[in-house]
Amino acid sequence: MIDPRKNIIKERLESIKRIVAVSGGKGGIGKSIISTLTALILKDDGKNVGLLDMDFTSPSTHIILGQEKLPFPKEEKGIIPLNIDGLSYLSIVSYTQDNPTPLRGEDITNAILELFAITRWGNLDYLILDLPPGIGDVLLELLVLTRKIEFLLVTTPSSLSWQTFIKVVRLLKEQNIPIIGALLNMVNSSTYGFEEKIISSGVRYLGKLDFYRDLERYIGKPDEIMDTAMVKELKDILEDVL
Amino acid sequence: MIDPRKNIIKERLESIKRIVAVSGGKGGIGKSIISTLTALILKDDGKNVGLLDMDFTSPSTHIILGQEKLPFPKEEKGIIPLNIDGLSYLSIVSYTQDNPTPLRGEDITNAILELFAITRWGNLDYLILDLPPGIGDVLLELLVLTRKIEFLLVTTPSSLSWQTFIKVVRLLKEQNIPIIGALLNMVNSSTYGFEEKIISSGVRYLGKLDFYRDLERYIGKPDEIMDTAMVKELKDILEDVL
Amino acid sequence: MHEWSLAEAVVETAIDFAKKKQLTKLTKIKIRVGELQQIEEDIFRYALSEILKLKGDFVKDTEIEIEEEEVVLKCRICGHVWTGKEIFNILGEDDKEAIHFLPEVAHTYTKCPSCGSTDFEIIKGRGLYIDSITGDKS
Amino acid sequence: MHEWSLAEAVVETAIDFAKKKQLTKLTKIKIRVGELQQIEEDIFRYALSEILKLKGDFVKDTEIEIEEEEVVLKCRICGHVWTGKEIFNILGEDDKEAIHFLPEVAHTYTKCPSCGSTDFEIIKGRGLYIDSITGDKS
Ligand SMILES: Nc1ncnc2c1ncn2[C@@H]1O[C@H](COP(=O)(O)OP(=O)(O)O)[C@@H](O)[C@H]1O
Ligand SMILES: Nc1ncnc2c1ncn2[C@@H]1O[C@H](COP(=O)(O)OP(=O)(O)O)[C@@H](O)[C@H]1O
Ligand SMILES: [Mg+2]
Ligand SMILES: [Mg+2]
Ligand SMILES: [Mg+2]
Ligand SMILES: [Mg+2]
Ligand code: NI
Ligand code: NI
Ligand SMILES: [Zn+2]
Ligand SMILES: [Zn+2]
Repeated sequence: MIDPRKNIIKERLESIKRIVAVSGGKGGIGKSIISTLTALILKDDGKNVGLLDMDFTSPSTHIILGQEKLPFPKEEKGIIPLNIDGLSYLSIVSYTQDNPTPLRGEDITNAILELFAITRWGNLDYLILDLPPGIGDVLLELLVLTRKIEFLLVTTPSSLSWQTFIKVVRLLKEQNIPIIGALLNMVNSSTYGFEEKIISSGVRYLGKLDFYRDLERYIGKPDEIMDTAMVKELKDILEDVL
Repeated sequence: MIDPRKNIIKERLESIKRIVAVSGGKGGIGKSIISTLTALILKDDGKNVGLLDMDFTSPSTHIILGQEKLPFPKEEKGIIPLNIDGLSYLSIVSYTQDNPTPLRGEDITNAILELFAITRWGNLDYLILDLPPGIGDVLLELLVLTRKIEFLLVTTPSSLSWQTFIKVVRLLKEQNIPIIGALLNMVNSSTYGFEEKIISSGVRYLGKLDFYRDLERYIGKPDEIMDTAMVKELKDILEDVL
Repeated sequence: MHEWSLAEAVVETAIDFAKKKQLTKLTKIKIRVGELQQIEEDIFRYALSEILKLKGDFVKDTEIEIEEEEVVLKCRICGHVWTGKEIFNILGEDDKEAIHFLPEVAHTYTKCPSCGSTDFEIIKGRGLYIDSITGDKS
Repeated sequence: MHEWSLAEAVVETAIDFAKKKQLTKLTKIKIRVGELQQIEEDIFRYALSEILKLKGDFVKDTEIEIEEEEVVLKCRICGHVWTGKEIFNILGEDDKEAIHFLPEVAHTYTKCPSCGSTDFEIIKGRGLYIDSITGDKS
């Protein structure tokens, strides 16, 4: 008994130049905001960009993009991602709307397999993956399904995020998965030495993003957010690496 | 083929008066800090309190309590929780230390079953459960194993946390699980109307905790943190409900 | 019509397998599809035959057998077991379409008829499998 | 000695079951324990017999059969399958003790001998099951 879906994934991802997964382990460190802004920045730079929201319990990227509801993607010999703000976009929200979707690990594994097998991304310069918190089924299954992937890591200057950050780093390094680098997010007054900690973990330190007290006002307004100081900071950080 | 472990759990929890799970769906909203402080506040009030860290990828409560490493709990006709700062305490960190522990959903389900079946909590007034983010295997399996449970929910004044908060509320209400109420955490200047949103979701609004810029300095110093304004705020909030 | 993408997966996998086993002709592919996904067999068969046509003599006259596996769900709270008809009869068209694309969102639209829980195991009837691949050896 | 708490679970479950089936005597409990957990059979047997003593005539002379199920792990990355001896020979005492308490932390201390991945499936040899409960009916 063979599951034929696994076999087609390589072909489905062939037309994508770089696949960048945004992770860091802990929840609430800014993975979703950073992955969405990264996608928008690259698109504004003229690139073909896809964004896949892989957080099935707390999908967030559609809210950042100002989409309360999402239609079904079109079917054309597979699934054709939505076009949201110029991004090739896919989220489970198209299928669940805002209903609770209590998935066990096994369900998550199956859902990811299905999504990767039937989605036709077409030619992309970048596919950005917004991962959920945790070192669980999503991250692990992703590494089962493809090795054509690089990680952009995020952490906050907190000992609580650090514990998980360092576990993710160890896991990825043990499996020789490329790490683009790490971004220190939500920096208030002090970085509490986390810059040095990142460097000594053997990961490239990309820079820091301040804590923006009024970020909430820009959630759902992608055009306005692109004019903020936060996006400017992020652009500078990403310039050299993406 | 019967799994005998499920059967003994009721007996294991019999000597506990109230089991309070701290959840809210999203990551990084303060579940771990609030569950730990809640346990300490109740203990300082003279209660017998247990704290179980159920976040297997990002265990945090031991760090808040200033424990870098945790010894094995003693064996005595089962597992006897550690005594940390006067709390009956248990975390996967005793068995994993700071190593990555990539668990799939199925592993998580099994681990929770095992922990609940072999742990002898003894007489407790409260057992506080620190849940991981997500509506996944931990939350779902907990509801499979026991209905002697109440939820203390947390959210932040952000549209991103709200989406998951409301899903957790719906899931719990549909299954008639008691919700003690919800706490709005990390409030900066504005609550952005989230007070009203909580109330209109049919959940008791318990109050708000400010965003404390220097909280990081108190992580790992449980004695000092108990003298902070944050703990005072939290005490006031919990007084009426726990 | 995402049946097409699944058909591609089946054909690619079968051909890969057959070539690895050094078959000279692929005579039959036996496929099992889970009922949960409500794959339209006509469309799926059409897609399979169109895709096979592009693959040359190796798959000329390849026979396709499709078997649907009934969905069986089991509630993790009360143990109740229920099946296909009970699930689909009460679903709206949009719910069915959502499940067609992503079978796991059944957890959003279906609940245990006995206790109302959405925490159930999909015992059978999910996914897509190749049961067997048959061919000629030279 | 957390074998004791598992023994309690077994006895409680077996008696519950037997009473539901209206047995008048519980003559045999057949137990399967996963090798992964490295349960000490002597201690487990001792605990079972001590706990049974407290339960009166109903379980007088109840026979206990314990079967150990071999651990089989399968790597989710490379498909490699490996078993008990290969796992335990290279573990330190503390690692073994951690796994004894919480079998799932095997994912912390064991990796695939072929590719180094810690993402493996525990195909067999985890957990504790009652295979059968036998008794007399009046
Ligand atoms: N640099 C920042 N300044 C202020 N708030 C931020 C910043 N980055 C993220 N946030 C906020 O923190 C919360 C968590 O961010 P989110 O992107 O959802 O994290 P994750 O995806 O890691 O859970 C959100 O409310 C978000 O608006
Ligand atoms: N009221 C608060 N003020 C300032 N920082 C807070 C507050 N509550 C939590 N934090 C910080 O936010 C981060 C996430 O908190 P944590 O308790 O780990 O959340 P969760 O358990 O929900 O993931 C931590 O770095 C914590 O120190
Ligand atoms: Mg997110
Ligand atoms: Mg726009
Ligand atoms: Mg936490
Ligand atoms: Mg102290
Ligand atoms: Ni279709
Ligand atoms: Ni023991
Ligand atoms: Zn049910
Ligand atoms: Zn391997």
